Amino acid sequence: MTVIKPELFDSRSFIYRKHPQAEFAEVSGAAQVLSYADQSDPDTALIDLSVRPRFGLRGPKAGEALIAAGLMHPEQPNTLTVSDDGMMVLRLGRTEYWVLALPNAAAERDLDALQQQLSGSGIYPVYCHDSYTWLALAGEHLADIMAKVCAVDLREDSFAPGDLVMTSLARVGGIICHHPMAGKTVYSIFSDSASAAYLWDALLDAMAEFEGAPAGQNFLLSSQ
Amino acid sequence: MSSEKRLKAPMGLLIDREKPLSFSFEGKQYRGFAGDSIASALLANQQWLMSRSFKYHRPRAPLTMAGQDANTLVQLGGEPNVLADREMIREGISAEGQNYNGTLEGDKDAYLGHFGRFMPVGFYYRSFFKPMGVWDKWESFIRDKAGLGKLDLTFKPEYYDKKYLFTDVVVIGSGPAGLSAALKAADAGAKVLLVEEMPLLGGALTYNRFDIAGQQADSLRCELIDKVTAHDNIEVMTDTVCNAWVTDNYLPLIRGKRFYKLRAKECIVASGAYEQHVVFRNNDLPGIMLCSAVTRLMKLYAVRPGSRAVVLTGNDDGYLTALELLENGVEVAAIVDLRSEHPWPELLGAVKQKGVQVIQNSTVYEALPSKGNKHIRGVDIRTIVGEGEVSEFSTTLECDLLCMSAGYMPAYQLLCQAGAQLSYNDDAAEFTLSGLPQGVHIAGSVNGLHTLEAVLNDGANAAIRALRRLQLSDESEQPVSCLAKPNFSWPIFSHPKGKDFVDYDEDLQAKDIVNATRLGYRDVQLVKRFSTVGMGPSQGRHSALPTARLVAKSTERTVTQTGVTTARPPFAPEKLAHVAGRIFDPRRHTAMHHRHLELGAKMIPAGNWRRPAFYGDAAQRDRWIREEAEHVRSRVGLIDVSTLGGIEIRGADAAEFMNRIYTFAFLKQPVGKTRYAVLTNEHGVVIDDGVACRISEDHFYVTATTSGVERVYRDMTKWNAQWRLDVDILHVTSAFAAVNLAGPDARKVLQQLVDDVDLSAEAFPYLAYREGHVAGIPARLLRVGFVGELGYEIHVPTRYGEALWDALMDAGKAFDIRPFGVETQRLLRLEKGHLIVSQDTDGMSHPGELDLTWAVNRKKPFFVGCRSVDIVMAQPQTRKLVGFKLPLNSTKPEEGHLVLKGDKITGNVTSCEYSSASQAIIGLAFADIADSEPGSRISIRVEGEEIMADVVKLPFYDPENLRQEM
Amino acid sequence: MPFSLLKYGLNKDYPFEQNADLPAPSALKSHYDVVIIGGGGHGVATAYYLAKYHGITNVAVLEKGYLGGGNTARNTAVIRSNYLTSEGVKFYSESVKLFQGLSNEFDFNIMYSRRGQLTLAHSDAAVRGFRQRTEVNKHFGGKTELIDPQQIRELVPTLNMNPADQPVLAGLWHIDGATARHDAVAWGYAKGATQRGVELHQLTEVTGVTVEQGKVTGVETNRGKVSCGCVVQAVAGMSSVVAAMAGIRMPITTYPLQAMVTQPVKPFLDPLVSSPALHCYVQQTGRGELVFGGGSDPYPLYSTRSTMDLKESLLAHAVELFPFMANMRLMRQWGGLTDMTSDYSPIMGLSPVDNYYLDAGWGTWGFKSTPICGKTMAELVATGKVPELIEPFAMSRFDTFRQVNEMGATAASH
Amino acid sequence: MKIINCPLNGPRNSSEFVHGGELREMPDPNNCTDREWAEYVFYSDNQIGVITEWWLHAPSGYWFIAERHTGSDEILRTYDPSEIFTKRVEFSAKAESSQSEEITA
Ligand SMILES: Cc1cc2nc3c(=O)[nH]c(=O)nc-3n(C[C@H](O)[C@H](O)[C@H](O)COP(=O)(O)OP(=O)(O)OC[C@H]3O[C@@H](n4cnc5c(N)ncnc54)[C@H](O)[C@@H]3O)c2cc1C
Ligand SMILES: NC(=O)c1ccc[n+]([C@@H]2O[C@H](COP(=O)([O-])OP(=O)(O)OC[C@H]3O[C@@H](n4cnc5c(N)ncnc54)[C@H](O)[C@@H]3O)[C@@H](O)[C@H]2O)c1
Ligand SMILES: Cc1cc2nc3c(=O)[nH]c(=O)nc-3n(C[C@H](O)[C@H](O)[C@H](O)COP(=O)(O)O)c2cc1C
Ligand SMILES: [Zn+2]
Repeated sequence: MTVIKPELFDSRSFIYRKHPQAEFAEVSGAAQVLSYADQSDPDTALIDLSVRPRFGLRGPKAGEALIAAGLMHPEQPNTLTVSDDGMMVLRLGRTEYWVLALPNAAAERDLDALQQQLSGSGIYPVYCHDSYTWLALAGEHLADIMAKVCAVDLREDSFAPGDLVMTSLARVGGIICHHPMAGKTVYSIFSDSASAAYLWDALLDAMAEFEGAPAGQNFLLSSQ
Repeated sequence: MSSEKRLKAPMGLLIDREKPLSFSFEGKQYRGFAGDSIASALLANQQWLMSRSFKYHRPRAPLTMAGQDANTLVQLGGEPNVLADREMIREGISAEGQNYNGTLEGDKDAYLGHFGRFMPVGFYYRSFFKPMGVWDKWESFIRDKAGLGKLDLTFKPEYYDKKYLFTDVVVIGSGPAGLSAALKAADAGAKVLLVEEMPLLGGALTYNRFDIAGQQADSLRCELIDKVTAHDNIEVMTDTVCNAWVTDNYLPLIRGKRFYKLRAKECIVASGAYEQHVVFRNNDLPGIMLCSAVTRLMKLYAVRPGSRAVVLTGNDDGYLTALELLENGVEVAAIVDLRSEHPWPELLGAVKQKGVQVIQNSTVYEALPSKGNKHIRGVDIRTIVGEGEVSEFSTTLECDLLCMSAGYMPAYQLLCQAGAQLSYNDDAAEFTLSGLPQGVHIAGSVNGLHTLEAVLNDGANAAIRALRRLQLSDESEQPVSCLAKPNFSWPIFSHPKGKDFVDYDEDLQAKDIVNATRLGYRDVQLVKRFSTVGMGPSQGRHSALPTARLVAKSTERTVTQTGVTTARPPFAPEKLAHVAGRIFDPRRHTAMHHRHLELGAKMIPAGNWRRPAFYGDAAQRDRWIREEAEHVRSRVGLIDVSTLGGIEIRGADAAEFMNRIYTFAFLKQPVGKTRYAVLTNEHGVVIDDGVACRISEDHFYVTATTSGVERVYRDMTKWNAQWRLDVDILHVTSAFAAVNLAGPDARKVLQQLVDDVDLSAEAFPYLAYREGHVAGIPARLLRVGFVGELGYEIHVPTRYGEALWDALMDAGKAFDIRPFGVETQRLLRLEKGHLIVSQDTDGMSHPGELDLTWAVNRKKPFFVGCRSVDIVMAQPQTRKLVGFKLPLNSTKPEEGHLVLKGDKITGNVTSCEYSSASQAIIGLAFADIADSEPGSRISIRVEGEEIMADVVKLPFYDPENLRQEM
Repeated sequence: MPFSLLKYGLNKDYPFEQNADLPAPSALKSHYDVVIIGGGGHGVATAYYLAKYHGITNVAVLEKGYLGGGNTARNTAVIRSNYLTSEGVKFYSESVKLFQGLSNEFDFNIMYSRRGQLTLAHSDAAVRGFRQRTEVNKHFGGKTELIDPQQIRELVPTLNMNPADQPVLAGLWHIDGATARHDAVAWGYAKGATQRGVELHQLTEVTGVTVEQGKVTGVETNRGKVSCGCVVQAVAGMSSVVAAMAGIRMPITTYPLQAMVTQPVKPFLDPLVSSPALHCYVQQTGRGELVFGGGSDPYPLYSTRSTMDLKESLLAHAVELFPFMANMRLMRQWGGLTDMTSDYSPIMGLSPVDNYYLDAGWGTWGFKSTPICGKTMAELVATGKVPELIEPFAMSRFDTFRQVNEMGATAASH
Repeated sequence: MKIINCPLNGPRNSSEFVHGGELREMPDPNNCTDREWAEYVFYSDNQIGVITEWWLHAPSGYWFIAERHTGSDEILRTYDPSEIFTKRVEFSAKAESSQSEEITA
């Protein structure tokens, strides 16, 4: 059995070098961190989900197309839905949607095929797999941690599960989504892929006082 | 002396007697307790002198014991201007006095005090400049005397950071008003944040005496604090200063090494009031303090402030202070009461019963100093015979402590920053605040209330106002009334010999203020600026009121008309470390970033990006650039161009949109073709350029410059918010990693990795666009000619960027492929005569000056800037960007050198490099229009030398463009 | 000790009221030959030169607040002439020359202090621009050099040469760079002007301008109407508002500009240091405070409130440039209203209304021009002819798209 | 710091927004005078009062319109540009109008 390493694949996380000690698994042609070796779960984890499958679409017909494809469709701008089989749909503004496979997504949901299906006039692809990094901040103290890099009130009262904000964090633009998983609070963060390394470090710095640490996607699957 | 001297508990609320600490001041060791401030620990050890004053180098000691004056600014290691009465001692710290020459005790510059009369207000303006030129010599002498503490220039910043906070209601100040407001608001269900500058909740309740028996403060404090700390809806932040009020209740809170930025829905300011001093001669001597400072010393730190005191007061609080002193074993020689009317009879009875002499309608006219002005040794007391006037007859009393209270000034700063106005109430002789914006509420003594009951009710009222706005209550406010009048209307007793300080920070005496007005500086703002009153570290906390009174009187106006100067942030001086915080400087890296580092690239900034300038050490820059360029010309090179901006335009109106945004015509651009695209702004100035690929009828992919793309994208989306064309505009810079594979062998390299695109010149000609796979990676391929060789720009989804680089470097091995950097690219494009927008253009360059008219379609109905281009092009042109050439052995002009025609500057060099391809120095420059034809000569001034260069036709290299079209 | 101090020290009656710098308030007359709107440095300087060189003294300077209380009170007092365009350099160089003699001319020390100004380049683009400015300056006799990192280190040893990971590549060393007591400049001019008979009316706000047949004939104020032969408008941030009273629309937008000052410390920094890329400049005053300035506010506004975001970003960069300054304490922050043109050059000269002269568009850089602007504006008023030095700055340049572009030489250096 | 109420994203700190200038009506570029065009390009009312202006919420790339008082900085209203720009804008052809021939380069 070969050990899975990011450089085995052409498609790589923007920050794969940040995980020298991690254990990986192949996820749609790239290496996804499963867990950090020799580490018990921290209270708060930062997880690199950059290689996880996703695509975006927008345009006047994008919403209808999603409904036609039978995907759960967020009714309100700047909200998200999560389906039982681990598909997350973000609605960014009025006419842009992202479809993402969460770590617990039914393994065989083929996003490429879905993306093909969701095309046509009035629908334009958004390259969110490449222009955005996907990080998940999960566990405890999330609002406190985010308050060190972001000016939006992300406490539970004002930022409920299913909410999404487009804002700036640590002075880069980003999207923050609230979607609990396995009984944990999870904030998925999407930000400029070119700034991924910078943001990773900035978040780790913000987490330090709460003893937060990097982890793999298994963190999101195991309930405590 | 040691610490057993301290008063017994419950005195000493802040100190922990179980934790003795030692520290040094001026090199001498002292002991104190955990919880002591530097000042309290020093005073406990009879060390009064802490600093020397700004101008006269007078000995200074604490005035307020609350960080509200500059007298206690000390040097703490490398850190200057630390408030000794706020900074807690820590084991082993060493502090020093400030602003002295020699030693603190024996300051050689203390003589400056004697020259006070030669340094009248504004004396700098009247001297040191005659005869002409002499100022230059005086200035350095004066400059040497400037400043207070010393900065450690080698200090390395520590880790400070920031955090945002949110709340329904913030209450600033935890005195009785604040505590009452917080409880009221929290009870109604609001989330409350209670912010207190001091380490302890309670405000005046922690140090002030409110009743004869001296019980009320403590019992009330305990009762309120118990409720507050037990309340689920109240969060408490002590040791936290709210340092400004900013629009929409945005409040910086400073605690420890963190700068919080609080957003509150409602803001209640219960900041209390500053006790005011009396102006008389030598009122700055060590041993002279405000009444509240003396009670703070005793109650908070258990320090007995002296052995024999005189209390100088304009209100009843002085009597209560006297009781507190007596109870703690300080003899009270007299209460000197400025008022002629009697105080509260029971209170008068209480002090008299203790044998204290009460002298009414009198003032201290002069404090008598011990040797060297080191401490007060007595007071000269006079009867008041008129406003600021005293009798000839004097009584002298010996004392080592003088406590004073002339009344209060509301702690107005935050409220004035919020837009409130101060006006003077003549009856009460005090300033009051009015005109608050919505969402800001005032409570307690800052609101001109002085009795405990009124203050508590006022706190509740402020909470009610806030709750109503939050729709958490519809209760109405209870009327409050307060008959106490703590302010004495004229506590200013000017002395012919001066040193009657109005402003301690700036050593300003009563006559300085008056003289400023007599010199014509009548407006209080001019008085401030001429005299510097209120401009020191404590920003007028104690000088504003006497100044307003003095100015009003001498200019025959009311105090309200006179007013006070603007209250500006910060509330209290704040460390730059706090405001700077943890610095976020986003960095952007391309997918190939680490490969560049591994290859030894010299990285340079390009906005937030870092790009390779060339590969190799900086010392041999020219060599690497030359080698890399020659390599591209003779073999094949690879450059990372991922930072290039990318925008996609899609939809039925995509071509129409392109046609309106760019100067060129785009309606008929064939699918599968690229086209140069120039952008002008509405002034007709060229601001960006790029390449537009038509991917399909209704799909364009355009590039923009690295630094320009953000603006181009914004402009595009803004225009379309108006035009409402059927297009979608997507910013895709980060979505694509891109390289330019260039050189005669480029096709051969690429051929090995591509099997779904025919790369032959016929099938994929110059300026064509194709899609396919490179090493299995989905790619957009553009045949471009920026560097003037056969070249392919390859754009792939970013996640594949590194693999693409690896594949090309690998496939290129056989052809000796070599990476090249942006500086090399700049040379290569210069050889081809391509301009770089912003390097070869400036804020005035229109297409005509740049020889870009070919890229402007002036027949189409519209493009952004079209009319402006028409207007400027219709005018006679004055300058033009030209190519010039010089022999290799000539002096090389640098970018920025001037092009001259006779005496006139006609232009400047914008690009210039050694070109081995042209065997010449080549460049671009703006030149006079008359000299812009090839064959003309232009004069370039290089380090004083004028060099004649030949204007040549562009490009310098491969004029037939054969190489890029291979 | 200078003799002048002895004089004060020994005299019991100092100050002598008849010797006041500024006269007591007086009534408004019904007519003046010249009304100057705005008692900032520019307004009083114009009045001063009218009286001094042209014998025109029936002049009123009308100031709605206090003397010099506009941007004159608020500016960071950077005086320099290292601009980019020939027009700019010629103009500002004249001003620097005048500044050097002002104290003695006024008999009032404006504390002109020639410290040199160092502007830092962190990019090749900046190096190119600085080289061009150096050359243009030298061409007109100015003292400016492009210096390398080693020379910068010698000049300001405390500077971090790699602030915010943006290495310092070169410096524009402007030896003529200077500073002065900004308020004193207004006071000196006002003193000189009023001594020559000019009237200065503070707390006098112009509320209307009377224009008859295309010609200005008077102004309305909160203290009544005044007729006049001509008007000079020198109101900085309020330029568009006052001009509108005369029916004139201007190519100006008003933005707040902020500055801040620390507590005083012992002097350690002589030159003025500026980093346009980091939007931060600093100087240490004669009193020992550090005065910081930076970029303009991001949107137009008529308010001098202070904002926190500007302070945060400016001081973050200050600490990058001089890390040890983390230990300094900020004492005060304030703002002024700047009248910005799109080419970062001023507007001086004629207007569409006869006898109504404009002195505006000074934006973030007009303190340094106070003397020369006053002098040339006075000449214009007195002679009716536009002096050559200010010809390029006519408002009409915008109608013909002939701007004088100083953008690159102005941002965050003032 | 000021709060700006973005019609799409709700109230946010002003630092998330980019000012886009006052709304100005463009004269017909092909038929106005040079002076009218210069007025449009360079001149501005710049008065104290309520102005209508563009703002961009940068993180979401959304342009909207605000009515703001330039004296008090109070924002009275924010709304989507479609309230004002209700239909597709067309530009009239130039006077000599010989429809554009492609230039090749
Ligand atoms: C923070 C800041 C820093 C700066 N730094 C520098 C610098 O370092 N170097 C530099 O050269 N420049 C600098 N400037 C710019 C410089 O301050 C100004 O350009 C210059 O002071 C303008 O002078 P002025 O006399 O024209 O205007 P002001 O001094 O503003 O005077 C105009 C006067 O007109 C009055 N007025 C307005 N309307 C009316 C009315 N209706 N009726 C009567 N009076 C009226 C105002 O009250 C004001 O007093 C800075 C500006 C600011 C705000
Ligand atoms: N202030 C005095 O010196 C003084 C002296 C004697 C009696 N009193 C009496 O005490 C009562 C005052 O009650 P009160 O509640 O109005 O005032 P207070 O003085 O008891 O409380 C004000 C509190 O606000 C805090 N504060 C002020 N500005 C702050 C800021 N920016 N950030 C954080 N904290 C800040 C202060 O540290 C103080 O603890 C009145 O009865 C008054 O007459 C006051
Ligand atoms: C160069 C300069 C230096 C200053 N130094 C100080 C100072 O030492 N102390 C101070 O309180 N204010 C200082 N100020 C700021 C003024 O007090 C004041 O804030 C500014 O003139 C704006 O006026 P305003 O705050 O009344 O609106 C200084 C201002 C300038 C322009
Ligand atoms: Zn002027």
